[in-house]
Amino acid sequence: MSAVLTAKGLQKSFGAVKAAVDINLTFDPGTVVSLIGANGAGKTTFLNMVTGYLRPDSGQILFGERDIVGLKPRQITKLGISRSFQIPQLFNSLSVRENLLVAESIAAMDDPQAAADETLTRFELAPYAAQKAGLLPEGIRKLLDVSMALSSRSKLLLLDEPTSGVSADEKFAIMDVVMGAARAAGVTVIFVEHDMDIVARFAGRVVAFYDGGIIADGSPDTVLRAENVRRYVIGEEIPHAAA
Amino acid sequence: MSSILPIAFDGITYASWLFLISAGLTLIYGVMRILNVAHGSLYALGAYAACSLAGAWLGGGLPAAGSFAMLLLAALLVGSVAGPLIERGLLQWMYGKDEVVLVLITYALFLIMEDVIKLVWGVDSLLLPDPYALPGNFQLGGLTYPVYNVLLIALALATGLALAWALYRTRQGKLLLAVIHDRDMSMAMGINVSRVYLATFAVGATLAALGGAFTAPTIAVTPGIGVEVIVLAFAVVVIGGLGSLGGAALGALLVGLVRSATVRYWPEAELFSIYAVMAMVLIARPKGLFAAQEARKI
Amino acid sequence: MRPSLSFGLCAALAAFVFLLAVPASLAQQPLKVGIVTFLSGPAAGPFGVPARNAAELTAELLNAGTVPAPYSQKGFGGTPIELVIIDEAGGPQKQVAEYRNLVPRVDIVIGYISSGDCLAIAPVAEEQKKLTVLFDCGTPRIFEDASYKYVFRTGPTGTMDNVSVALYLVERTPNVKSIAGLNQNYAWGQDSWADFENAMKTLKPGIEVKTSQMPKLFAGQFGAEITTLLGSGAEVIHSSMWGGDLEGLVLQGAPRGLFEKHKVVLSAGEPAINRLGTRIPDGTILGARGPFGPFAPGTDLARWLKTTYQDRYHVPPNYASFKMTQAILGVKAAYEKAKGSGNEAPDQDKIIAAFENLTFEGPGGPVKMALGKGHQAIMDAAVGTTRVEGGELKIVDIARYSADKVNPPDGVKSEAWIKSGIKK
Amino acid sequence: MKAAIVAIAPLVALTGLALLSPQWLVFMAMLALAKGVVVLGLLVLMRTGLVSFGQGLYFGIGAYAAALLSHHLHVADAAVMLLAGAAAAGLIAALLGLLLARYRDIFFAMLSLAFSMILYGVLVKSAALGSTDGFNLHARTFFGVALASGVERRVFLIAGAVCAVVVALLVHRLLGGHWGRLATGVRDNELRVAYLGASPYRVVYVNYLIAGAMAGLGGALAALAVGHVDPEMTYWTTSGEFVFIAILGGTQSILAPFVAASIFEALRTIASQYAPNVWQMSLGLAMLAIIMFLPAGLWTLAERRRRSV
Repeated sequence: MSAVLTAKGLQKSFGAVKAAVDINLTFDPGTVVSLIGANGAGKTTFLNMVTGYLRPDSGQILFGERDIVGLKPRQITKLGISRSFQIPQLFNSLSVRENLLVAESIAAMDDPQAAADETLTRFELAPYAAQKAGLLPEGIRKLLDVSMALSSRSKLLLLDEPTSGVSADEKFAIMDVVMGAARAAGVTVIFVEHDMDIVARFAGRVVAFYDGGIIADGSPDTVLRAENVRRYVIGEEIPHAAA
Repeated sequence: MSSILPIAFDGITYASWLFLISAGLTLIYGVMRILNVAHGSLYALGAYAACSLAGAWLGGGLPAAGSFAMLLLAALLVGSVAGPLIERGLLQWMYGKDEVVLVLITYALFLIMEDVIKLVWGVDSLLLPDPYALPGNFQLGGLTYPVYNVLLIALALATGLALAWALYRTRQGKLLLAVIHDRDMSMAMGINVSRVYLATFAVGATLAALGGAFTAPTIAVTPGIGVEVIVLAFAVVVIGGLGSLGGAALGALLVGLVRSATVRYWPEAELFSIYAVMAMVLIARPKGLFAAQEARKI
Repeated sequence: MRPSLSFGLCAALAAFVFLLAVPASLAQQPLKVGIVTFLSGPAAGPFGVPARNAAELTAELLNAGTVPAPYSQKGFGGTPIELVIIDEAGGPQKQVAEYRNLVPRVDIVIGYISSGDCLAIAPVAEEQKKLTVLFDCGTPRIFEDASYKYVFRTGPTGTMDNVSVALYLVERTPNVKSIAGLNQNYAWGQDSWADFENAMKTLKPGIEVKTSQMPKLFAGQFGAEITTLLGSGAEVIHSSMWGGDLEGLVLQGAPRGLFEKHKVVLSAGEPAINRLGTRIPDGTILGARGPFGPFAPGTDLARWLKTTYQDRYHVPPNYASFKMTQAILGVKAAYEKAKGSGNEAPDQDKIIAAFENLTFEGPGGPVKMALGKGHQAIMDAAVGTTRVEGGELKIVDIARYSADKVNPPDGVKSEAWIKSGIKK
Repeated sequence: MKAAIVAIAPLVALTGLALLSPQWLVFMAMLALAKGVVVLGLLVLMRTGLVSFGQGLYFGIGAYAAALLSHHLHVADAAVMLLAGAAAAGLIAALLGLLLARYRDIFFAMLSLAFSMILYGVLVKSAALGSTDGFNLHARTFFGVALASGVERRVFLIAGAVCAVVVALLVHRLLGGHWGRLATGVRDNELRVAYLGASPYRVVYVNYLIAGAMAGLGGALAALAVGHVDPEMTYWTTSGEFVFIAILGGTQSILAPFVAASIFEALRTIASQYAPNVWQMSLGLAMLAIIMFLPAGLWTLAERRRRSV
């Protein structure tokens, strides 16, 4: 079974700050991988490079067999990589249903209306269907953001802090819905997360970032117990503080 | 070669004038996000006020040199009366509207002020040639120039430096810069936005009126002079980068020099040289010369 | 997107506003004369308002019956006239709209300073079958490119201005070798310069054109242009500027020696006399677009206009005032000729028939409707030179050119006529 | 279907107007119709969040294309002129759009203004086109049928009304469906559009093209109505007028531009007739009042009424 996504020797720096130092990663189909690390460790930079928002200074990103470095976000999305955002990116003046209709229509579904209704049900968004996206509570915005990403029928779904800004008691419920939908769609999931309980519960593999590099990679059990991870990622000196 | 000097001097003179009228426009836009079409009317108001004040001064047989003080006074008067009147009386009710709507509001204001000026001063041109002739002439590259042009350049320089000092060296100025750079943040930090807006608009209006007052002696002050000015000032400000004082200076210089060279070497193109410059600058630098390119964080 | 009930409401609102715009119905008692002239914008001061003033003065004095012979009969043939004045500002598209609104409200339209407006209005006048008299605009294209039944122009074309100043210039300085131009960059400035340049080339073959500067209309500031002219070495500088631009040119050019180093010809300079007075340097050649203002003949009619206008408005009437009065008197002459000794008001066709090829006396002297199949006036031209005497600006060395010397024969286009030798 | 029925009502009304009303009203209605088409195009563009202060460019191109056909090529068919106006403007929009579709906000507005002013400069410099005086045009046939003078404008008004209704229905269809939502998406959040796999650039480009072609059609209609073209049509004040009419009408309905354009024309006429010395001030005050009391345009009125019913 060949990898969905392979990163080879990715380098990226912003002035003096090194945001990616020789990143080499391989993701297998059907897996759920969590990227952890402190703020500025390079997780989002990695997502941004994979989705074409940033161009690596050097290195290769292979989606399947194809090198996607230099492609635009739109082209990468068309190939089958979609993403959600730390701050949900929605069409605020459109209703929830219309947001999904835009997504389904771009994804060229035969019947966007039916597809939108299906997504509404799957993500438990139906009660909000007629509300303007700009007026939704944060948790629902997060869900809508992910549901739009999934509706482009991608093979690889990248989620940037799917539970940030959501109250603690909602987090698991939201992740259950998201992961359920992802599993049903059969996509590979890579998600950035700060909440280690969520990571432990949903990830099959964890990659820990520190200062632009990878300091640990493996099953949740091993990685979350590794000493450097506990020190630099979960460490007491840097408590969970999502910006 | 002998033509280089005159071209440069004419260009710089024109640039000084452009800078005076664009500085206020860019300041108002930077702080208030209003592209003020009525800026041209304030310019015209300054010119008319200057004609009345300096005309009365000279008509009263007072020393001619004092007419320069009258020009300055006219600008300050317009800035401190008309500016706050417009801001308090009209604009403050409109904040928060779309930028395009704000442009239309100032356009309506411009239409109203055109007729107000006509009702007050009539349609005949006003002339104020004495301050222009007073400082005499000098020779440059074999050609005669009025010293007044040098005064105009000095005024623009002094205004620019004073503005830069006020913006970067005083507390109030730094507050303005803070509003220009991040409005939401500065509001959150408790800056009194209403006062900042009032002050900004008054200063901007004074600058427009200053441009008008010191142009008045060189031209015939007629209805419609504000219309001609406003699009020029827009172009300069857009070339320089909206909200940037240095940008306005550079934009004015660029436009002034290009125009003066065009007049000399390719007079047919004078009419659209400035728009060609604007289009080219925007094509090369989509947000103008001095605009900060903000990366969006996602 | 839900066009429904709301449409009805808005349509009703639109209809209501439209109804407001419906012209008041006509009471046929006094003859209603629509007057269109600039009341706002840069052309209001030098032309529009002096023309409106002249219209109001002339109408009032005509109704009072105090205008000298042959216009001493009250109103038009005894019927009083009433003016409906509208603003010419806003461009041809707006003017066509305003004209169409004006037509049902008036019997005759007199107006239009801008050539663009005249060109646009003429075919509409024809379509509306409304007698329309253009009083000031200069472009010869109106009757050269088309012919009209309902449109007349009582002011001479711009061709004559530039041909006459060229003749004057060549007579005064026969050895002139080079010219340069400074004209506003719009149709009037471009046409004036072309006529002058062509006339000079015809009169002095081999004359050198040093530069043709065309600053933007209403730019007001001409520093760079003056620099270029000063450096051009041209003997003569021609300018057809008017209004604020002309005044600015004199204010900015005089201190820099523009008028000392060069012979300056201001083909439409007359209205600036009242504004600038002795600031116009000595030796400047001035035209007045006809025998108007200081060039007016010593007739009773000219004296009447000068004194009554001066008394009321405290400035002398300029050429725009003369031309407006001339237009009203021309219509009066045609109206009364059509009416004859009868008692009945003549219909429009009769007035038109009387107007065609009419010769009438204006405040500037005889006006012959000789071109454009009898619809376009020609007049004598006059050119003079400024001189400051005893603190006053005088026009001296005035030369007069008879109308047929400075206008093409009927049916010949101005441009071709100038290029082919300025001959009958 | 409902839209089609709603569209027929104004068509019938305008046809009635064309046949029965006095000449000056026919003219005003036609001018309002021409401007309405331009403004409707502007609304298509505004759906993507962009406002052009240079629609005068295409208005002028459309008018000059129609007029040049009549004047230089002696094509005097109104239908051909209208098509030519829309096509010429669309062609130029297709070119300039490649560049302009990259720009946003005030920079888009100013760059489009710059292009319209460059055309203005070129036209003013073109002595062969009459410079600022412009030139006259005359349409003598419509689809090959000769028109008697006096009747022609009534025919043009009906033709204009048919054009406007067809265009309005097309726009209604376009904006009512996926494309309209996508354009709104571009206005709200381009990043999301790109990350859904669509190109915001393309959306803006296509809408710009549509707006340009419609402005060209409007320009040709206006040229037919006025019978004269001149560079003023491309001047920034003309473009500003279109933006004002768009704001006046609001963006809620495809009928709004036409109603707003009629009211604007009427307002201006009333002001010039009853206050010739202060018509600019009257217009300015009216504009301020509308912006202040009807913040969402005239449709505020309709909405208020609907709510109160």
